Amino acid sequence: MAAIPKRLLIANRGEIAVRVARTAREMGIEPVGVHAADDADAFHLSRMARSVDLGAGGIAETYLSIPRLLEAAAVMGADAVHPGYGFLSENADFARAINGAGLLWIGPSPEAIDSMGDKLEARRRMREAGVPVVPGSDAGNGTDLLERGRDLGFPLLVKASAGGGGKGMARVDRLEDLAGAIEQTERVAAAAFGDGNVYLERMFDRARHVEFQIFGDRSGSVVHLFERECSVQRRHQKVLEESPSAALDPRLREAMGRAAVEAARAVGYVGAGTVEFLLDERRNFYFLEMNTRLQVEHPITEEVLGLDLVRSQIEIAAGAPLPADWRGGKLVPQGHAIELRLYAEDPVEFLPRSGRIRVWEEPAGPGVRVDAGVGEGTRVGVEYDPLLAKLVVSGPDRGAAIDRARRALSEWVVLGVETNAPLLARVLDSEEFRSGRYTTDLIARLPEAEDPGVPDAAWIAASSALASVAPSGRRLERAPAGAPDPWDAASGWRAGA
Amino acid sequence: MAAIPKRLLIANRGEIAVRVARTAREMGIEPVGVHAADDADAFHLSRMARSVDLGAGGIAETYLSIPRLLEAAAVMGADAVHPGYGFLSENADFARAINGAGLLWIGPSPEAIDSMGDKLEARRRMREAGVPVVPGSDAGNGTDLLERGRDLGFPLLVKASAGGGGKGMARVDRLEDLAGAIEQTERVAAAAFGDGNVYLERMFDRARHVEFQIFGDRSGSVVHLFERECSVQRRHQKVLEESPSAALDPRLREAMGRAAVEAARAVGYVGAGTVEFLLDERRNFYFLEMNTRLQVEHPITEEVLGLDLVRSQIEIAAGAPLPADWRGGKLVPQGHAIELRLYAEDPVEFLPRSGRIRVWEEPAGPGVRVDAGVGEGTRVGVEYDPLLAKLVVSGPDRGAAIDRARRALSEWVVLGVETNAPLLARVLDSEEFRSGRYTTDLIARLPEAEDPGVPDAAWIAASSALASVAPSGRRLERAPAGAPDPWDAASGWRAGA
Amino acid sequence: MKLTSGPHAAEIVLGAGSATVGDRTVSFRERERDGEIVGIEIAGETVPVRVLRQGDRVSVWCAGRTFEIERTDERRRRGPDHAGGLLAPMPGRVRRVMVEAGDVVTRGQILLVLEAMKMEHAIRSPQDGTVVRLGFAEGDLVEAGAPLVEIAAAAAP
Amino acid sequence: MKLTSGPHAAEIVLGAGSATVGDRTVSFRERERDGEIVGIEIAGETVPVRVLRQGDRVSVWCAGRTFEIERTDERRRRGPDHAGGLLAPMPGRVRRVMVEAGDVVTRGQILLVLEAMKMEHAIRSPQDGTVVRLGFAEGDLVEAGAPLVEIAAAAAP
Repeated sequence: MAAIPKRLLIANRGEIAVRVARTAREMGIEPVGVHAADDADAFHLSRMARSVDLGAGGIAETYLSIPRLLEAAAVMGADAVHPGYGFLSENADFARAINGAGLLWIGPSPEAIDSMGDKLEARRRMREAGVPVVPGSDAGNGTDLLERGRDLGFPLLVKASAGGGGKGMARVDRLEDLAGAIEQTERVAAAAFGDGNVYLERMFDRARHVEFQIFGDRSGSVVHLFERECSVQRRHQKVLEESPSAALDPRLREAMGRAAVEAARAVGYVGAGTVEFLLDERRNFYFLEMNTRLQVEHPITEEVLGLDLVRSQIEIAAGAPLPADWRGGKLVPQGHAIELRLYAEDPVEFLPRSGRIRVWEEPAGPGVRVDAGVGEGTRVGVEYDPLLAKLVVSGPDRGAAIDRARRALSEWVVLGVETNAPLLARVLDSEEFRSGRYTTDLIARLPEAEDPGVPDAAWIAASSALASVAPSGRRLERAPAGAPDPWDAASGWRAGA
Repeated sequence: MAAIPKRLLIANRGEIAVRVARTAREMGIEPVGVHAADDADAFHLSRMARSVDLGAGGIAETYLSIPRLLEAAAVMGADAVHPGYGFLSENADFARAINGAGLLWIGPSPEAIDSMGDKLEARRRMREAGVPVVPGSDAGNGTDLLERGRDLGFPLLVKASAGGGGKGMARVDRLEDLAGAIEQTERVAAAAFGDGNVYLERMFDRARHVEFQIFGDRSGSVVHLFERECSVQRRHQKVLEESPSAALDPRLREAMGRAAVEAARAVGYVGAGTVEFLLDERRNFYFLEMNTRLQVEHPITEEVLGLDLVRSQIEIAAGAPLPADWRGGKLVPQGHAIELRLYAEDPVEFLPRSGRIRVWEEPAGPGVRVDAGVGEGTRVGVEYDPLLAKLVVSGPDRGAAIDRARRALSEWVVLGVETNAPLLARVLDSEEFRSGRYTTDLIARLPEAEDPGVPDAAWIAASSALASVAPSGRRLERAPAGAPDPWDAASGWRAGA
Repeated sequence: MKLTSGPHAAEIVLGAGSATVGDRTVSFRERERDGEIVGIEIAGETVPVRVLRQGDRVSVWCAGRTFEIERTDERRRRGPDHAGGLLAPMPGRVRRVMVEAGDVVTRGQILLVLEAMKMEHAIRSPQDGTVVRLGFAEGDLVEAGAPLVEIAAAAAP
Repeated sequence: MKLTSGPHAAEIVLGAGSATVGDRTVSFRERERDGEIVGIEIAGETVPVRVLRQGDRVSVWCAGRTFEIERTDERRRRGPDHAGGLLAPMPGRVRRVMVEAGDVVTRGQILLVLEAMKMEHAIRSPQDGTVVRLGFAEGDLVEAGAPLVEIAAAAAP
């Protein structure tokens, strides 16, 4: 086993950079960070030992720049790199560059990333391994695909081979629209991914997305760490996840878990990965895609199993075998966990919001974990992921976890930037979610939120704030760049007296 | 089973009031609070639906005033009262008054409180029930006690029968000092508790304090929920607790657990209670006292068992039986949990500190729970308990939990009031604590803290803050009472321009 | 004053120790912590709130929800405090600043250029007057509603 | 300036883009968030900090610890900003206030009475002068080091 690294460069920002830094510190590894020149006030810096400036420019020139990240790792003396999720986490070239520089890459092999990044290649590999895939086509020209589409039936999806995560796909409901959708998706895919290959997949209107966490080690052992239910989505983006899934019984869980392990084994997978399945109304499941990185929603797995997946990623990257107690049915999920994603967005139009968070008070207490990428004073820009924080609750059973999520959500004070908290509350309050019997169209089917009106206390507080003309009541300012000495003649104390 | 209450008056303040309110909300119960007139800005109000003013005066006229609390319950329309810990939580008269007013008392019967509140009575009851007690005396006059002291040997403790929790006791090392100590403790006890009875107990210099959580229901069933190791103390005040205890093996755990259940059964105990034992170097254990309320350190039990003890308190008070899965060995603690108590205190002299918390940023992330009674802007006064918050960490094993505690502690930003964080860090960093082999004298035996000096960044930050004379850089003030309209002619914007 | 929050509106009159909300009058008191409103006591019971004011808009956390409340009465539309204020129409980045404090400007003159949604937007003076203050420098990110430039009108203030 | 933190002391000189700590000079830059210092960049690497200044004392969270740092150079002892300031010697409650702003006081005159540790402590004027400002009213709780009364000296400031 290679040595555990001493200094870990975290090539990311936001909550995942903070998340990884925390585990690094617990392992005695120094977490060092990066930031774009105009992102030096970002929250994630506060959890790093030190951070270095990647220079000016947009995302492409900073968080997505392999040369600049390599330089940062060299400058900081890092001996390992964790990519987080998003950005370069599923970029095989980055993995190769890190390995090539003699640093430890905390992720799967470049080959595994490549074979799962190409969706058609992944489908082929899965079929060979005996893992069921969504009925669909191979790549083909327009005529072949039209033929195949007629056979598959509608609705179906036209998908870019290089796409993924809800990007590069189009829904088609009628044969007449198929040719146009194919052409358009090819054009978009060629422009966005540099690969115009598309294929068809049958579409399930009322299905679930259930994924399995898997881990492989260098000896070729692969295990799964149970499932995450990810069907609460809006526009193909996950909003809330839970574990266990109310849709699985022990038999189905075992079958899907076995398929997930086969999928990972088929590509010689080492490290943490996630196999996403579609589960239809008749409880058939199909391989959708494999994510070759840590998922946003990994904490719910940590909560029900009492594990730290980032620690395991680092240990396994350093050559450790899978822990002995992960095998032979010794791992048993305890209780229930739910993750809620808090996004900066307009609660009516669902568009990303920017602004500055002026008041930020996180929920806390029993069964509540918050993984946040922002704090008071943080500027939220439209240039980055609008995910502000994840609220992860656990309880002895699903009902207790839902009640806890509702309680925690009501404690969360975020002023200055609007969030999707009202949507999260509507999900938790809905009969359909509470019943456990829901599919990916849950949010579209939610009843209108009940509107209890504005409490008198809120009207009065607003009115009182608006009526005020007095200067701030604070005698001592917190801001060092702004703390006037109360006895200083130049300060506001006398000026205001 | 009586109905679950609809509105719960929480007759307390600080972190425990917040803690209880959280569970109430999760159960669909409205939490309502109280505050002293000059404590209206206290943090706990922010977690209540509404709070009522108990009027002017010190603690005796407010949080300890039974008539005022009864009136508050009536005004708010509460149908149940939770006393928290401290204040009136172990006051049988308060329990009687609440019951007498037709409200549900979330606690044990007044009789159980009384019999455990009188330490001599408790010792007698325990001996009858076959529970070993610390070798010592009954009550007696000076001559009897001197005689008995000679037999017991030194060091020993002179204890007030009405005392408890480290109060009303004196250590005696030599026979010549015994008479004086007896007289003095009698005098102090008569003044402080209105009961001058004292007795003697043998004292163990190198012992552990290990307590067991117990629960009883109205049918007479009693179970224990395993132990909490409470030996990290300073001046008989707990500083850090953990579960499981590294000192117990399965056999000893079972024997102590059985004794704890017998102790509770002997007084017909209903609800949550804690039986404290002293464990000597030869692994003999002795009953010390029983606390007839929720303990400060209850969260570590919640973490290792995945339970909510406040919820269970309320359900059992409403007449529910003990949950079926609490019996027959079905409850198995998972992993390890540690609680660290953050006190406002001078880190050198250990005296309580007052002041205003200007910056408060809690640790978070995996395995971290914070139960806080303060937030940014909170005034910390010497008139109340200096406990600011409890950091509760959990991990798969003791080592992981300690590493996590150390990480979380280093994230905690508290500026404006000094805390005991340096002491907590010294405990976590000490070889003796890490070994698990420690006794109640751990803190006295800690090596001096290593002093790594002041980092350049800290010197420069301080210097930069001191050099600044500019007004606050904030364009928009958060304080509503202080938010000048930036375009208002009367505001600081123009005045400063 | 008249306040609006989504589909809700109310007329609020604050008196000494009492407040009228629509046609109800209640006794009330502000509860402050370190200069910030943290509670509103109504009829002897304190309800926790958190409040952020930004110009004529107030965000209030109350009873587990957040309310965006705006002042919508006459004062807002013709009050002196907004006559010369030019607010950012959307979040974006200040690309160019064409004037300095003290400059005399004419109505319609471009004061600065804001980049938002990948496009440049010219911010023009709504009136003849003098630049009193610039809220941001080139390169700064601004939020929607942020005061960009203050103009003192050439005529009556 | 000269700074002290527990047993440690350092002489710090801040320049434009560089800082001298004792005999080491490093390039540095302040990193601010919303007007507060949140990082100190030294030689290209930003170290996170949180800072609270209260008069001549600064609390700094840095590298997982909190440092209480005090300015201890000459400016402090004879600077104009502290000449007339009377700080609370310990936390307590203001029991009685015997003077008002504008009152002429003489050295040794009792200005107010502070109750702390169950005892009353008289706070006396350190000099002849005029009361410029009272920091607290009767009944207020004060923290150790809080400015209680500001006195303008009768002679030279």
